[in-house]
Amino acid sequence: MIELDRAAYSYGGDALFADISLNLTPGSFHFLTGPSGAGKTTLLKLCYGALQPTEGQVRVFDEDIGALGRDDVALLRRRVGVVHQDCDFLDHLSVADNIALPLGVAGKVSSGTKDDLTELLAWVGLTHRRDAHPPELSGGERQRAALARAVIMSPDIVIADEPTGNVDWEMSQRLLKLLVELNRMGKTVLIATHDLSLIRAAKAQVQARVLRIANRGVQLAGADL
Amino acid sequence: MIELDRAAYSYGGDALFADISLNLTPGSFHFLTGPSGAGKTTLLKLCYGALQPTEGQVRVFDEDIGALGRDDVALLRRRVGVVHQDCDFLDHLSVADNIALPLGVAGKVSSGTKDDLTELLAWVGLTHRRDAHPPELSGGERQRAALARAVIMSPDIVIADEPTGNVDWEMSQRLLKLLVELNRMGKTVLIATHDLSLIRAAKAQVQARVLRIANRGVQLAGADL
Amino acid sequence: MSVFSDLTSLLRSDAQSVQVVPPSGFTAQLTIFTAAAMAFLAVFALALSMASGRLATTWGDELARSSTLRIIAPQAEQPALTATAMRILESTAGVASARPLDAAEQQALLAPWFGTGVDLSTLPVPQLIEVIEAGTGFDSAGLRLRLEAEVPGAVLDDHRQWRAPLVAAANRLRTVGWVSALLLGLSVAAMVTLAANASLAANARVIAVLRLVGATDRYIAQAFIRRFTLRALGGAAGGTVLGMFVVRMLPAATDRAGFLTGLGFQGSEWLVPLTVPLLAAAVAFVATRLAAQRKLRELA
Amino acid sequence: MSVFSDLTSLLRSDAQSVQVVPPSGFTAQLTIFTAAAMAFLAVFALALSMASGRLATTWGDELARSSTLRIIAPQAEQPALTATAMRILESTAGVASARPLDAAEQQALLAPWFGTGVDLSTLPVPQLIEVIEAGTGFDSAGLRLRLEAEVPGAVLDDHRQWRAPLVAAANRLRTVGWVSALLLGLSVAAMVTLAANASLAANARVIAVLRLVGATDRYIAQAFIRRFTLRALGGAAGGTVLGMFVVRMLPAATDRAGFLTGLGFQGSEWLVPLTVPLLAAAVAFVATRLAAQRKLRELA
Ligand SMILES: Nc1ncnc2c1ncn2[C@@H]1O[C@H](COP(=O)(O)OP(=O)(O)OP(=O)(O)O)[C@@H](O)[C@H]1O
Ligand SMILES: Nc1ncnc2c1ncn2[C@@H]1O[C@H](COP(=O)(O)OP(=O)(O)OP(=O)(O)O)[C@@H](O)[C@H]1O
Ligand SMILES: [Mg+2]
Ligand SMILES: [Mg+2]
Repeated sequence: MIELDRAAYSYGGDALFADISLNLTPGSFHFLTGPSGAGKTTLLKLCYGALQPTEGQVRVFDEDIGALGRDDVALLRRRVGVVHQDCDFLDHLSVADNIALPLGVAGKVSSGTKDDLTELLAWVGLTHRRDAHPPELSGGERQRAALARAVIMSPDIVIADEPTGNVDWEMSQRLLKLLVELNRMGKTVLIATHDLSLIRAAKAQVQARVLRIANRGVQLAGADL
Repeated sequence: MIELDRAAYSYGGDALFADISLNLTPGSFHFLTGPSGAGKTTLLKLCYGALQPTEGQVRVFDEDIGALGRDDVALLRRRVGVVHQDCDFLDHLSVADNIALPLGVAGKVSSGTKDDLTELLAWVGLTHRRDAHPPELSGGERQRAALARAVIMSPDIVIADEPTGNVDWEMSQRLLKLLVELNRMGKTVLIATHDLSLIRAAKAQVQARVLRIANRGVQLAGADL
Repeated sequence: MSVFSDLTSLLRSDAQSVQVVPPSGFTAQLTIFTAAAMAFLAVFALALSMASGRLATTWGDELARSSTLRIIAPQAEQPALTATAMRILESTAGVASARPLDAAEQQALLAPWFGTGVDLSTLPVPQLIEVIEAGTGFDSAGLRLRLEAEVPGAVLDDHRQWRAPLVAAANRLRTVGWVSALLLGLSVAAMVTLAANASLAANARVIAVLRLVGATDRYIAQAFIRRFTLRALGGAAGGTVLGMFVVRMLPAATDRAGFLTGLGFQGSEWLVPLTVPLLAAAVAFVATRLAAQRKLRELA
Repeated sequence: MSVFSDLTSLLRSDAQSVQVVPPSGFTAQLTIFTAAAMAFLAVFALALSMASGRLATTWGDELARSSTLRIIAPQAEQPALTATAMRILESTAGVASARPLDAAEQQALLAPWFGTGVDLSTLPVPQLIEVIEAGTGFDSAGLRLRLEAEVPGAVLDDHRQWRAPLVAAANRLRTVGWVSALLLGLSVAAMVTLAANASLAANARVIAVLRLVGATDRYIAQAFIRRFTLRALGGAAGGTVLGMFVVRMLPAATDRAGFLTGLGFQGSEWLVPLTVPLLAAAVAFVATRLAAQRKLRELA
């Protein structure tokens, strides 16, 4: 599903990481950890085509990210749900409209949309905030809305960057359950987080692998987690 | 230092919380917890004059927040260091300039500024990023820069909203140490967080009290934390 | 993205795509105001052009093309000299026609001097011949030489030397009018481009969000193009209507103060300013489209 | 925040306060372009005003105030009638002076008709009297009645009825010029206000950050005021210089095509357009200041 082939990335100076080869198979569940500033967000951006590797190759759905035009990237994004670390929304639209935005952009608004949306809002606990505008949300509410937006298109891949950084333990368990459920439906899930307890909780529910980014490379973290 | 006197706040509809009376004495260390959307950020905003209570009174430095003009609020802010949940910066200035901004705004740039800044950058581990621009920072780096900006004026009160939501365990311990040190110097510290392990770690170092916001009120959390 | 599909989507009311860009109050007002102001001025520039054009045509046709030949001689000799002069004029290249004025016409011309009751035949009044030039005109120096030889006392009063600079000035004024209208069009293009760029730059975050959820460049550009085109159309329509109204209110041309008060449109000329809003919209469409394409490439 | 302290801080180069607002490329270009375009047009409007003003003055003074009295009578009777007419004119209220033209002047006027070689004394040429009116002018109907009784054959040719509408038209044109200049000033104010508001709105996040770290309204407003004032000054200066250059390039006034080509400044009039940039800067200062105060209150 997502393959990195000797990929490297540099923001101009030294390479942040180099020579990374990875293969995330369809239906797999991965965590990405590492200290702040190690390059977790950067690696995720490579995986959904927001950045292109400075060396090597990244393939998503068997397509070389580096060879795609802007319109192709747009089409790829419709199959990849992304939760950004700083969850950005269209501030002039309601929460519900923001969550439904990927459907609108893809021209896929259908009769079932409203029900799906209602169910999803309940899942992330935002039913009472559906008509609010994003600037009126609390930090945790924004993260939940971003997750809802990422999954509404039922994408093949879900990529989330610190999706539980601002929510309490209970809520993080609930969000994890949503991601686990998506994984059970066959979606590929990739989550960057520094929350070790979240990883432990996940491991109890699915076969999750933990990738650790450090020293310009990625290692598979052992069973110690 | 900060007194809430039967304060209530509502964003138009039902009151988020009501009838809250609190007194944070000078030199005290407080945590504020509660589920996502309970009103932690809102309560903090009352404490630094970004919002005014819809009922009751909030006094900071013995001044009624509701009675202050805009210029008075500006002067008050210079004595209160704030870390916002969504750390905003001036994107066209360097990290170092952003951290030094409160000094510039207050017209307090002096010969010692540069040394202070260098020391502070080292503390939050951003020495190598000092000339970067905020959009080039990672999520955790932004939080650290925001904390540095909040404390550079050596304010009497430090208020931080989820200052460790995006950093790993090691870094959160380091940031906590900075806050504890400031508290030992006599500063009043108030931190909103959902990270219970951070609270536990703090309790080992200082006499910290934990306030829990739930059911439209604030309770002192027991020794179970 | 093809121009054609951009144009068609402009006409469809594609509410969804337009909604995703936040309504930007001030850039909107700025664009509308600019378009209105420019259209208002353009209407005046056009009125100036057309009035000057009419003036140039009038002077060019009626006056610049006519000259007067005066035959100053005792009454008795006049008929013979007039006949000779007519013969010479008829054989001169560039003279369309020549005609001796009759007594009544001459009397009318002299009335301010001698009143209407004077018998002209008692005065040594010269015979006047009206000469109308054709095509490129005649060679007045050559004509003068020939007349001098055969018709003593003939004075060729070549109005052209008086009128030519006036006609030239009117033509220049017409050019000034058209150039102004062109400059105003360019101003609209420049301002809409700048406003569209400002709007695109201000909405960089919005564009990033839209990209994140899989929006194509065309989808994003559409909203901006549609907006700025409609704003330019609306603003320019308002400005044009106002301009036409004010031009209409100007005092009508009279014989006496013809030029100064004749600033306006006549008959079908009133249709010309109506093209201003359409041109403004077209300019805005192209300007926004280019700006959006460039900016979206830049933000990629 | 007092106007005075805003003005002084405008002159100090307060680098720090200006830096904190990000350089906003397109709004800047838009403001500069607008100021330049408006200043350019304002220079033309002023040139139009001044030229029309000169024209109105010229016509008003020399022509509208003079009339001609023609005494049509046999040569022998003319001196007596002329003397009577002069007596009547001298006793008429509103007549400043009256003067019979001498033979040479009359001959010059008639030369186009009879050539220069004719002895006027052989012709029944009328005696002409030039009448210059004073103050509010004389009552031409009353004068005509009195002349009719005492000087048969006297014809009063009142130029005023020909010139008055021209003078009125010139005055109207001058008004159009001034009103245009005023409208352009208002446009600058409107556009700078809109641009400043757009800039303030686009920088809402910046303002929020500055407030968070303790910036006062004055500190924040300063950066915006300074920027927009300097942009308006710079843009208007450019537009004015260009406008003056173009006006200078227009063909100079000639006797023949006087009005049409006389669009321009003369002597000290050249100083007037130089005030345009200063006025634009002043307008921008006030507009930005008001916009900033309002917006900062709104964002509080
Ligand atoms: N646009 C950019 N230009 C230059 N450097 C950048 C840019 N974005 C990120 N960086 C730098 O690259 C490094 C890795 O950033 P990244 O955001 O990938 O870290 P991260 O692992 O996600 O950290 P965190 O846990 O704090 O979010 C950081 O040091 C960051 O400052
Ligand atoms: N400007 C606003 N207008 C309306 N409602 C708001 C506004 N800001 C916040 N709220 C609502 O008030 C409630 C409390 O928000 P607040 O940000 O204080 O929560 P919080 O305790 O900080 O949550 P979190 O842990 O998720 O950050 C939330 O339900 C939020 O949606
Ligand atoms: Mg990150
Ligand atoms: Mg919060």
